[in-house]
Amino acid sequence: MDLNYSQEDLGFQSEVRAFMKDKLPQHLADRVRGGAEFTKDDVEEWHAILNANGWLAQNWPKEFGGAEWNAVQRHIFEEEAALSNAPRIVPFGLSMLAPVLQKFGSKEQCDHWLPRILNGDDWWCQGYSEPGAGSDLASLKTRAVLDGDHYIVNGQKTWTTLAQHANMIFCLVRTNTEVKNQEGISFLLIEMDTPGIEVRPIVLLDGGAEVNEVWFTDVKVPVENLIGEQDKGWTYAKYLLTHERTNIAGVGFSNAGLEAVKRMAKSEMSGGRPLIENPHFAARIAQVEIDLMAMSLSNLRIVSQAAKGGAPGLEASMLKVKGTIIRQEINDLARRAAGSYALPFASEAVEGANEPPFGPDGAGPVAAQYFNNRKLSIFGGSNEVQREIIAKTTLGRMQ
Amino acid sequence: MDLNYSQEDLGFQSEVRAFMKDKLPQHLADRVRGGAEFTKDDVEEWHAILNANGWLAQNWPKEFGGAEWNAVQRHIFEEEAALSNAPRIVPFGLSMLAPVLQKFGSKEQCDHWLPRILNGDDWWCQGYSEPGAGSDLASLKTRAVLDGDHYIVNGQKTWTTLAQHANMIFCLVRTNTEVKNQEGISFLLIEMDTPGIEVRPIVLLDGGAEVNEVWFTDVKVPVENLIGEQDKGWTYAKYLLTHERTNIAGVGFSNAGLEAVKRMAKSEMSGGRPLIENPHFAARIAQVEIDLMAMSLSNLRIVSQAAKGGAPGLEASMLKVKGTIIRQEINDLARRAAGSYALPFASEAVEGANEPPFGPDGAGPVAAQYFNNRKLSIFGGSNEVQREIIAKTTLGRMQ
Amino acid sequence: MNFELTEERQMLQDTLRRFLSDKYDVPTRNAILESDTGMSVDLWAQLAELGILGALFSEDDGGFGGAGFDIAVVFEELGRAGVVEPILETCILGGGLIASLGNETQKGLLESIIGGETRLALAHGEPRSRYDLSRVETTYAAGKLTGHKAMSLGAPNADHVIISARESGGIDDPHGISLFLVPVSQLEMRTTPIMGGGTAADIYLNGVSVSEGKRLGAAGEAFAHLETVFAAAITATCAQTLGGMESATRLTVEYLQTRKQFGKAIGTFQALQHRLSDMLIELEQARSAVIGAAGYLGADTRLRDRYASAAKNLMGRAGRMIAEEAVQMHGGIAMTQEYELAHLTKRIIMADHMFGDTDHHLERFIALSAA
Amino acid sequence: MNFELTEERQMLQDTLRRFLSDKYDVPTRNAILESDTGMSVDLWAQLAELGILGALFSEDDGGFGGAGFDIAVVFEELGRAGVVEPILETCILGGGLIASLGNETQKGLLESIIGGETRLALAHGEPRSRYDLSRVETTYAAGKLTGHKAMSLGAPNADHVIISARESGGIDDPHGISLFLVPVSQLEMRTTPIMGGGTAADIYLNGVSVSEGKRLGAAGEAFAHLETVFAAAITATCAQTLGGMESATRLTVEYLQTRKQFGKAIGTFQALQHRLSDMLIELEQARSAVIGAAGYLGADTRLRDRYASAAKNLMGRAGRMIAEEAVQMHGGIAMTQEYELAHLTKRIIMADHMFGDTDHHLERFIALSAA
Repeated sequence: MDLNYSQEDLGFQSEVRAFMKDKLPQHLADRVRGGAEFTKDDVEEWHAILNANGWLAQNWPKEFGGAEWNAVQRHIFEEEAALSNAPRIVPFGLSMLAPVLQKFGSKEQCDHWLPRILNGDDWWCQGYSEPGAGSDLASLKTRAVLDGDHYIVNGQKTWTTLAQHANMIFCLVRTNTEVKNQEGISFLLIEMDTPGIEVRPIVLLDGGAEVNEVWFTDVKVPVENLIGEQDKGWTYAKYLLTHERTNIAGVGFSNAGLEAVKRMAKSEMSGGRPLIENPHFAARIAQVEIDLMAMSLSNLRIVSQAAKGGAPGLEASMLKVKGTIIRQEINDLARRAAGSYALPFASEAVEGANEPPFGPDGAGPVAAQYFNNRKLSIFGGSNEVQREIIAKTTLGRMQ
Repeated sequence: MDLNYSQEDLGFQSEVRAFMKDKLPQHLADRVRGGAEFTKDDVEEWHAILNANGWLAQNWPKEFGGAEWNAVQRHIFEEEAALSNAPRIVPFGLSMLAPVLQKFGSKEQCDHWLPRILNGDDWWCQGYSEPGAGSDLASLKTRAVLDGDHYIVNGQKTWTTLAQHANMIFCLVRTNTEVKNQEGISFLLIEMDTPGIEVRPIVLLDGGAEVNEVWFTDVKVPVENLIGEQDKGWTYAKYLLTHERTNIAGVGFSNAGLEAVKRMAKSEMSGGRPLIENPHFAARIAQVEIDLMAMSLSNLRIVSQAAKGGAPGLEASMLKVKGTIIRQEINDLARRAAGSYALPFASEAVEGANEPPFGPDGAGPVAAQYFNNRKLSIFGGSNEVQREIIAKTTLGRMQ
Repeated sequence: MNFELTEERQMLQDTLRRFLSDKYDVPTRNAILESDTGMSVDLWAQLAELGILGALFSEDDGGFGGAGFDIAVVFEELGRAGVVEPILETCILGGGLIASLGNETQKGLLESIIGGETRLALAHGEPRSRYDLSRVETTYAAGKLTGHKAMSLGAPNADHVIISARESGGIDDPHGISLFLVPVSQLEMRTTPIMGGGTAADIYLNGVSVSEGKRLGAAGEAFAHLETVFAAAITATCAQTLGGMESATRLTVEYLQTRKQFGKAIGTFQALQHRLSDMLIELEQARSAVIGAAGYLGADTRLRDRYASAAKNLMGRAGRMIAEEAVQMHGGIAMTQEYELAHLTKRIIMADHMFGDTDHHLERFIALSAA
Repeated sequence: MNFELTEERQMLQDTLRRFLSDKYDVPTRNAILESDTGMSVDLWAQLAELGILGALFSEDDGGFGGAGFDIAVVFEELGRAGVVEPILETCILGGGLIASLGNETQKGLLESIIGGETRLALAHGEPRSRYDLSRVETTYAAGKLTGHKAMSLGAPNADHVIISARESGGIDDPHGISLFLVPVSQLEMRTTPIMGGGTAADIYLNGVSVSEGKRLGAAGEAFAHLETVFAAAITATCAQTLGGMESATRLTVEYLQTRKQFGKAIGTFQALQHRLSDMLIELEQARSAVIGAAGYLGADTRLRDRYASAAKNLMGRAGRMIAEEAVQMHGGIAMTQEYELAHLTKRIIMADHMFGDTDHHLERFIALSAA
């Protein structure tokens, strides 16, 4: 056992640090630190910077123009990016659709779509969830009927993140209603400006509008936009879901969040002393930090196993649950630290307005983040679904 | 609303206080405070003192020689008894069997058995649980076959509390195997010295031996010891279970336990100060005390409803769950307070040995009590069963 | 010992519950939330007419209630419906201070408060005071108020703001604090809507001229009165949070009964059943905590504050648990602003940032227990 | 970065696991628990012969291990099997202090320790020191030890006890503490079996004559060495608790798979499944905490102690959770002394009373983080 990075990994870490120092624009880092939401321009700026360095498609094979980093390298990048307050890479095209294209797409599809993802020509969104489906994803109802060289799509997707920015959506649609739920699903690529598509924003409880409903009414989709075989889409969807799980523990976000809490607790006063010296608050911080230290090691264990080719199954579910508990606890600490300055409804003020937020540095977004991050344990396979996987994998079949 | 006792209740409270002061023998109170287990003699001594005052059968109707206290009076007695470190009244004859006899027994049965309970002629134990039955009580297997004017009983009971002291046991037995689980059960009274009965102690994890297995091999029981009708025992058993729930919240025990923790935390030192001034320990105490204050009010609400004739259903289950959580948390605090002096395996030392326990006053039994009281959430309707009742009562029938 | 509401309070509860279920439905509330002022003046007038504001004042002060259980009954109903209007700020804080400290002239305001014509706010907390009641850096000297007041609840909709300022004593000395009743027109403030509805303002006092006649009560003697109205405000907040928790739990029960996944109502899933039962248990704890705070509101200050801090601490914990569990058991739908639970959740959680949070009241309870 | 055991440690683990599963079954252990001495001298000899004791010492000290991961591997296995023999007391505490402080003569003991012929104990804690390492009231003056040592683990079965005593400095001064190696025959002690197996003693030092030659290291300079062996003892205890948690979880999984209620294996009940998954998650957390403590045992003292305290705090919480949930999910059977889980539960919980409990290490972690 050795808890330290190899010389090679340390070299890579220095490289990433230098990159963040030189290339991460200050105005983007400031926005991350301030908890701001990102505009489309922000994201495209950061993606282009990474792409210029060959670091945008981190997990793609080299043949497709990817960096082909191993799990440890990806982990190092994520850790450094979070500590530098780099914006998050938007994953829909890069780490969700691309692996599916590379594994199941035709050569034509790869040649056409993959470079466009790298260059930022397309902004993809994900058409998986539907109203009424929730954790039971396979019960989806959006229909696609083959009509000559087109599918005609009717139905509704929901919780579609950043669909307002997207010009493309990859969708699970039902092409066969005669078979069991998981069968009869197909995987389609659809242009968002096709007639019959309507995007309606969903305002979330924190006031943000990052997710949308996407409605399809007689939308014509060319058959060449089908991935793989008709009715086999569930296989591709499941493949995508396992790839979605990179950085599932969110260690970098938790580290950065905990640092932010400590900063605020050092400047905020309680009973004439800095809040961080209050034994009750200090105990809350310490407890979550101890949990995070352990989870970081768990994450490294799994990362290092994955780097050797082991496939994380059960462990990924455990990291998802513990990771979200820790992140949500940190969000809770942040709102507590801000005291009465957690009260302002700051969503609009944060996104672009000129007025500075109320209260101490960093207090502006804490309440919104607390509420917004309730999603962490709901979306992407709810913690209940993860617990089910963990238990059933461990217990095996019983009567 | 009025959170204070009525004048009448206050008068009763003074009467109970005076009684405890005058009549509770010091040597018994000392044993309670020291966390000692009770001998048969101890219990019989205390029962006799209460009986002499007409206070032993608190919930019995006057016609049977009971005190016929209402719920508020019983609550006051329990509260005062706990604060005075009075021994617990052993409930098997008094508050478990007796209500069943009074409701379903024949006049002959009442006339014979009830006075013997009051006078201490009989020590009853309860033959409900069986190995393999657990929370699924109705799946019991002990058979009773009618043979002339006797039943022949074969089978095994378990978790039989204080059977080692008992000369009588009331039992649920299966008299019909052709019908559904709940039907075909009968309620029998059995003399413990009947040939074919064997009592084997179960040593619990804390070293104590308060529970037993009771084995029946061709045990002859006269038919006149059947309560009510054959095969209808489940009705009587359920009636008993609702009566078992008096003082289900255990507020008195928790109050007394919390006082003991505070006493120890005042004398024990941590970092040169009394432990009770340590902010982390103080926070733990305060949190459980706040929960206990709220639960005491919940308990009073239900008690005062019961005093007016309302039947606690759902609420009793809630009190059971919260009450055991609080008591177990207090047990945990007690073991923490004792520090390394929680280590000695003190079970034998406490029961009768002459050597004083190690460490500070009250430290002797804390570890044993912590382990022993894990039973609170398991026996008497496990907390899982209670949660099921609460949820299903609230949700009603769904498909 | 009696845990039943008096007939009058039962009537008050019925009236208010019926009124709010008729007049304060979700679209109405959402419109209020999106309005510029963040409150409905119409509704305010109707509540006054209905006697809801009067129920929060004693007969001596022109009302017909004012006891702990009156406050608890009214705010529990307001909380159930998620009402965002500044009733607590106007009646409990502002009205409470005027009733206990005002001279005859100042008390003249009470009638128009109860009548719904005047709204008040209190500006007490400061950027560095956190939740410490005695820490006041704002000063009153030579007829001028100087300092910075943080997040004064309801100030943007108030006619007058009561401002605390130090006339003597050290920075956290309970003695030396005075209160001044200042018309809002004299104040420089920066306003904001707050998470969960309602408004607040930071108030910048750059030597605002205020005559001694605007002082409430004797110079430097306000602290005990502040403590008293804070005890009432804590009771009101806890009752309001209890109401929110009741509604959140009701919505969750209904959702579990009707929402299907994998072909079955999700309420049939045992893991959710057990979690629901834990919510129900904490809801009962919360109800008892509010009864404790309300029942001892008129008791001696130590008993009063002990129960008030116990309640606020318990509501902080139980409220968070119920809000988070309700959202989690609902899933995505609870994340949308338009769903009723989102609003209730925000009110439950944000109450933890008013009048001292879970940790603050735990510490206060410890201090009061040691005393 | 590498999370795989070296080949040697893998072999050590396999050997010890096989040995204990053959030789330390439940009836054997129960017989040991009921014996007068509370340990098996036979088993001790076999463990020594197997090289288990040697694995806890460095090559310089005559062993073939002694690093953090050697300790972790050995004690995890001892914990899985619920071994009660005083290996930690003898090798980690006693042996560790002699190895780091002893002169040539004193170090002569190491061979017989590794060979299984000598057992040691440390008597450091006192009735008023709780878990504070620097608080020592026992004195050494004019050749005499005077004081009262509390709950010296393993002392009843030791040949020599290492006793800490103050030669200078204030009552909680890290400087001024010395250690003395005293034959057990010279000591007045009151012994007791401890909950969960093993023994301890209170030691009454009424002016026991001990020559200066019995001192380990320089006068008054023992504190840093005590801290070092305590870090190792914490690592060992955490690893042992981890082993206990693994076995408790394994028993629970098996029970859920086989025990039936209402006609179904109770492992099919969703509420229990979710709770089991929380146990499994905490078990992974615990495993990582032990890896952290072991991996940084040789690092600079702040990093070492930060990970050690983090581990002990986490094991206190996760251990309690797993022990209590395992018992609850088993129901009555887990309450019986003869069932394996009862023993494991007691060892998991009682570990919280050794080398500082959950709260103590939370405070220490806070102090180390602020430093």
